[in-house]
Amino acid sequence: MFATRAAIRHKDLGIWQAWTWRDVRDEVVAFSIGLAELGLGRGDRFAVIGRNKPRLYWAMCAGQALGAVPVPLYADSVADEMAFVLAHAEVKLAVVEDQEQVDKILSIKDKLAALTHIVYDESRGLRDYDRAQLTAIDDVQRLGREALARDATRMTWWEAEVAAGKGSDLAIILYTSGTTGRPKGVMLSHDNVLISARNGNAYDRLDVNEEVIAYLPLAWVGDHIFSYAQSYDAGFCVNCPEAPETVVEDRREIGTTYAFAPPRIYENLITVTMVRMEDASALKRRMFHFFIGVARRWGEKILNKERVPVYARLLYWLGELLVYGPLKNRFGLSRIRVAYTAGEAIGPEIFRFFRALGINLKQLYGATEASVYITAQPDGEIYADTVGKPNIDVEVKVTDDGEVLFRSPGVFLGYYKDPEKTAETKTPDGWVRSGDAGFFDPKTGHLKIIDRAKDVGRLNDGTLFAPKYIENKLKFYPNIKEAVALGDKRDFVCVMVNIDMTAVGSWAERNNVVYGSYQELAANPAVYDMIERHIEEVNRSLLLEGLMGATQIRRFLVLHKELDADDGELTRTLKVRRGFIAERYAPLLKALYDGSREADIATEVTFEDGRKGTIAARVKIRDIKPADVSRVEKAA
Amino acid sequence: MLYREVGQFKTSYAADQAIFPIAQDRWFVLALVVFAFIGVPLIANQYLYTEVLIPVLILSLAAIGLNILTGYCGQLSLGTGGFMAVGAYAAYNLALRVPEVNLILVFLFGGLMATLVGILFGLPSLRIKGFYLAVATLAAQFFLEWAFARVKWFTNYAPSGSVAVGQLDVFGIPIDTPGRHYLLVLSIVVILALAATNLVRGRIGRTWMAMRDMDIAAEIIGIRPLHAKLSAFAISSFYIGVAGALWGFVRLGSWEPLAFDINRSFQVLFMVIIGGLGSILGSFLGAAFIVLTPIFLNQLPNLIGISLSTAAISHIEFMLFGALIVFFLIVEPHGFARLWAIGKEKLRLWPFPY
Amino acid sequence: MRAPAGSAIVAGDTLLAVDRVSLAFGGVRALRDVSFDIRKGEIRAIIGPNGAGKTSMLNVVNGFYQPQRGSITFKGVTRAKMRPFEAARGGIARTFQNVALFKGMTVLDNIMAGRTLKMHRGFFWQLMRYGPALAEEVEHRRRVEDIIDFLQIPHIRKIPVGKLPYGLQKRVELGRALAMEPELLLLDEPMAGMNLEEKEDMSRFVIDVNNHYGTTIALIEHDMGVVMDLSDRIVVLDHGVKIADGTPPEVQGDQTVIDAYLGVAH
Amino acid sequence: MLGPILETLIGGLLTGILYSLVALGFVLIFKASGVFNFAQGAMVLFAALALARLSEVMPFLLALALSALIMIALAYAIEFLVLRHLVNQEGIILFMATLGITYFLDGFGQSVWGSDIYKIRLGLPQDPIFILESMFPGGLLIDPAELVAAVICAVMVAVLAVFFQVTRVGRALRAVADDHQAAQSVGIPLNHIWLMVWAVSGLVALVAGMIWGAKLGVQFSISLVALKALPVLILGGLTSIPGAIVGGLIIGAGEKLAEVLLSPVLIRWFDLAGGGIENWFAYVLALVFLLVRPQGLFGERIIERI
Repeated sequence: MFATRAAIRHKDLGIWQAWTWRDVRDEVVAFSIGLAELGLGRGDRFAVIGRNKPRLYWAMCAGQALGAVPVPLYADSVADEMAFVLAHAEVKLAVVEDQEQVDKILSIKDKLAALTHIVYDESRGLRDYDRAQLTAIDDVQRLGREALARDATRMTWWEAEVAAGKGSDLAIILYTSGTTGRPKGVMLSHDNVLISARNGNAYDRLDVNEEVIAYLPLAWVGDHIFSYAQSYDAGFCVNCPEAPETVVEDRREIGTTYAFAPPRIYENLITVTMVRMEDASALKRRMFHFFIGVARRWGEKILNKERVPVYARLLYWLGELLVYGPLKNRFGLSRIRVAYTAGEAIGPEIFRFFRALGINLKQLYGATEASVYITAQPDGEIYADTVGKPNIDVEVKVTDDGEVLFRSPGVFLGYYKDPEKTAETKTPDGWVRSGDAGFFDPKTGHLKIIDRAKDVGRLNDGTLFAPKYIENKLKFYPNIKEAVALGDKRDFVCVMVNIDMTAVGSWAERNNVVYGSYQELAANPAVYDMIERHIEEVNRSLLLEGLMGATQIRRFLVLHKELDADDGELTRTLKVRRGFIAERYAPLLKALYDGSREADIATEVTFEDGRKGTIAARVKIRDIKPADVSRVEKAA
Repeated sequence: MLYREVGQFKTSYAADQAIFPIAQDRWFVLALVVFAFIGVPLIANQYLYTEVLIPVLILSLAAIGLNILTGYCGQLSLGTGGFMAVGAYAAYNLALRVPEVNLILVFLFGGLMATLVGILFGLPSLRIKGFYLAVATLAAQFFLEWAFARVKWFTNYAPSGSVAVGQLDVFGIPIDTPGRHYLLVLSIVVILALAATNLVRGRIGRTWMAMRDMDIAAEIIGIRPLHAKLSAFAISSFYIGVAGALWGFVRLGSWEPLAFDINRSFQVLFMVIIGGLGSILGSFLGAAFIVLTPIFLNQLPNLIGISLSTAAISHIEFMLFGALIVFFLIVEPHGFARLWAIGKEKLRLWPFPY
Repeated sequence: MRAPAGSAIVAGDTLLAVDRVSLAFGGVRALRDVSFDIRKGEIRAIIGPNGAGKTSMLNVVNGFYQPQRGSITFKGVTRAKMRPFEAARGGIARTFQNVALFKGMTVLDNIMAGRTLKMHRGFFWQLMRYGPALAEEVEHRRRVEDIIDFLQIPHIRKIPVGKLPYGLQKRVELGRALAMEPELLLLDEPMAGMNLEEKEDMSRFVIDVNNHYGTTIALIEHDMGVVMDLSDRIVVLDHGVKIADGTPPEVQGDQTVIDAYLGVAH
Repeated sequence: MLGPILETLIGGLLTGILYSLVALGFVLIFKASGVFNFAQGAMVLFAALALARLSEVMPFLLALALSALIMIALAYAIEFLVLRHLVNQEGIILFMATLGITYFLDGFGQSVWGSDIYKIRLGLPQDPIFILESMFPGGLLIDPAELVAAVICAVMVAVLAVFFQVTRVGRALRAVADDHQAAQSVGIPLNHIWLMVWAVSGLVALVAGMIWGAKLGVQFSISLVALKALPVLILGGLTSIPGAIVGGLIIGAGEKLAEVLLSPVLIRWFDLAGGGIENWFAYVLALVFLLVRPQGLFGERIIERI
């Protein structure tokens, strides 16, 4: 019924190439039958690797039509990371974006017995490759079209194949990098995906008129639901950016109405904003901060339709004209109806910042095992520190030891080829352990997540210690990119900090601090002072919140290198792998707690091109005087 | 900050390469044109028409012409006045000798004659460059000035040497009031300006700019210097010629060669430089500035309430004008067009500085 | 033998033959009896110490300089004298040692300018920028976008080239040359003044151009490593004289070449 | 018939020398700073006005000295207020700036010194001299004032030549003309050098103004006549001092002869209202000449580096 509406756009060759739903159907049919010609059939697994491109989305659909199971992978993961997943999933065929991915797969080909074909989108540079197992998507589709031309029954056959698929069938396997150990293949059925998508659409009344930008990894369940399943259910248009570095402009051009992103993306927006405003003329800067102040004071109230004095509305209106509007315009968020932050807890200040601008940013608590949706915040009931109420058809309960359990139509079938793990997480009656610690807030009835269940620890004196809570507070400062808080089974709390190159870099330029590398900058005493000030503020706010007051930060250091997914310190979704880091930087930890002023550390690093090297450094450590109540009272 | 570009995306190259890709600009310009055609006639008075609007429009046209040559193709010319004269006298003679010809055709004829002369005097540009060329174009200026002063035929043997045109009318509509003069000029200018914008955005415009920016590189991508330069001379002269004809017919009514002397050339050159080389918009801004400044300076003494002899005033006018030019060149050598562009960029990036 | 221009020349045939070319400015003899050939589809390198006459050689080939003696045969047509734009029409494109872009124009316009020869819509269509003229403009924009995509510079499409870093400018210049769809592409030190990464990129582009578009390439380059990897055959000039000609290994082994580079007195 | 022609020729040559004098001013500045100084004509007028008015109230030599100071001051003002703010702008911008200066000077000069016609009395012998009476009946008439003028110009040129060849500054100027780095190496800051040349050409303008004023009387038209120096320039080459001299002579003689010989013909053919072709002849002559030799008589050859 939306046949003539744009289903998907891709900014390619300088303009937005669009395909209507009818076009998409034709493309997919041809593609699908072409794949069948290549021998892909029901139950086969096939990999999908690359950035967000229409044809890769079609690949998934084309495969699923045949009853085959797509296995999307993170495009930027290095060859041997892929090797495990591809081998484990026994993929028969791989649909990839370009030469880069082809090369990766060829380099690990001998590990992949099942692999018969590689299908690629961009032919560039592949001219001289051995064609035997290499086919262009164009050619696959031609195969399909020829087959259709040859005998008409092909079409009926294909439709039969589609019909043969049952809701309970396996639809997709999403490998979650997980914060520890090997990736696990989460199996989702068509029902899981579709029902969740439909409920999600219903929950936020998303319809055919939405516009979304697809720029998050295909392998992330979020992208699969938000910019694949939900689009197919509601019929709205998905837009693929031209290149990673143009996402912001592309978002601005399209004007997305529905957005979703891990907190990091939002943090980044704020960092950029703050850094740029630093360079603005004094007058403009003052105006900016004044109106941001106004927004922080009244913005949320207005957004939540609360009663506010007239002058406030007036000021806010002025701010909208001078600051918020233009700002949203620059972000490309002017038309946002619903924006979710998902995947990880977001710093309250960050969250409020966007709310204050009038962007309907909401928290969503989800999991791959749940086909995303567990809880989300209904419009008008927004709290910075909760993740909202259970979504439609979702049941949530909290065990005595504080772990959150959920049950819903979206609950996964199991981990692929891993019954034990499945048993560990999924009870026979369909409840799934989220691995997160949380509780229902009596005031609001919303769920609150403190931290990963296993990360929540206690100091030796028995006080509760939630590292992520502290880390998020630190990470709100534009200068701090990443923070790792330690304290479980220790006497006090210490943090390891990653400075933000963009922010601190430009700060350095303005204050003509010379530096040659991240390492140099990180070791700079002036930088240490700056970070120290931030931490003292955090301590104060911790103290004011009472509950966490006892877990103030006593010592900190600035890491000599940026935490990097290529080194396994972050997951592909860029979550901190605390455990791994703890062993990797053992010498630093030791130093932090034995009271020494500095420590030597040598770490192995992997560069983009896969080469390995070592960085050695002597890292300084500083003590922080904990905030005491009297001082804070004064400050407050 | 006025620019809210969210949701403006291009699905075709045609749209992406439109004159005003940004919706806000489109609306603004559209509104401006509508206002010029409908709003202005409602409010303007005689003085505004004859002393401000009409001169600005006609000289903008001349400025566009010179800008094509100097701004886009990089060939400096001081002969503008001469080419305007060609346009004016050619038009005069056609109207005189073939009275039944439509006024529009008369203007076009003026332009075409100027084109021919322009090509003729453009030929040297193939051998000589920069200031040498500039001075060479002075030859055109002085020769033409002289020719129209001395060759009686051109002035139809008028003893005074000055010529006058009678009652104007287009398609039977008499163009007798300043208001109608204005509308006539406006229509012609709008059309020609649009054409110019199209030219400079297309293949021809690129060949010109290529010549300007680096003639060697231009040649290796297959551009013939001859074609590029002469076409620039031709088209530039056409615009200037039409402007000349309009100046004579509409602004002056009766004139003598002095109306198109070297100072006219400089005046237009100023407009181009102050407005901004290589910008059609700049041509308009420059023209407005150069026409309005003297008017303003002229009022200045009265405004600050001191009485001076007319001579003194004109001298002071000269001084201030010269000073202004220098000042402006120091402040923004790339002219109003650049200022405009910068301002616009700031508004688009607002509140960010970059 | 005067084959008609554009007669089908298949890979391996001689595309361009330089025959005993001598060039002198006043007293200075830039080239002395230099002869060599470029075969269709190959990457031909011209190397030599500074002042060896490499650039002069390119300038002779695409018509900036007229040799006093000797002749150039391109696509079977031998000619004594021709202007650069004639060379362009013949299908010879080139880039310069010190980037020669149109500074005032955007990346897009620079590359579009490279299409000039392929665009034919007349003046009056251009005036209206409507119908055929617009269609043509769009069609060529489309082709230019392919090049932009090929060179991976979509993000700078609308930026004036003057504002770009040197490395990117070189890339754009290559783009402009490609836009001409040349049969012979002359590259004058495409990697001069680039850092390692940029050099790698550029080398990859050169190779891709060669096998993706099948363009014959003649390049001057100082970085020996690059030259040896890229080129099929190498001409070595020294003080305007050809001192060696052959495959990379041959040239590398050649004693006179080694001497020339070590600067042994002549 | 030959007599009058010779007369005109000599007359032309003598006027030509005046052109050269103005042209010299241009050349000096262009050579040193690459500025195409359109204001040269205005400077001539300004100088002439100053001299004329001052000499009314004080002894001539004092007036001359004072005017000289004024011109130097002017040069300084121009360098200080305009040029140094426009360093390394393109030529055309600087050219426009000098146009602005022209307007300013014209206005300024006339509002300071007045705008009537003034006399400069050099006390030159007024009554004409006749030479070669043996050869031509009645001999050839020569205006001694022009002779004197010629002599003065000759001296000027000589002085400048020496100045350029011998003095340190002179050499520096030549260096600058070649390239600005070189100038630094000579150890003289660029703007000093510019100041210098503007001062010098200011003085040249003064001399030109003086002679011209003496000849035609000081009036606004002088600044226009000064335009004549332009064809002289391109004929001689923008950067060549001898070029300016020779060019001046050619133009001067050329246009006078043309007026005498060509005008009647043209008038007859095209039925003109009077001749006055010297208004453009100089330019067309120069133009035609350029087509043959684009860089002018003595100008340096422009070789395009690829």
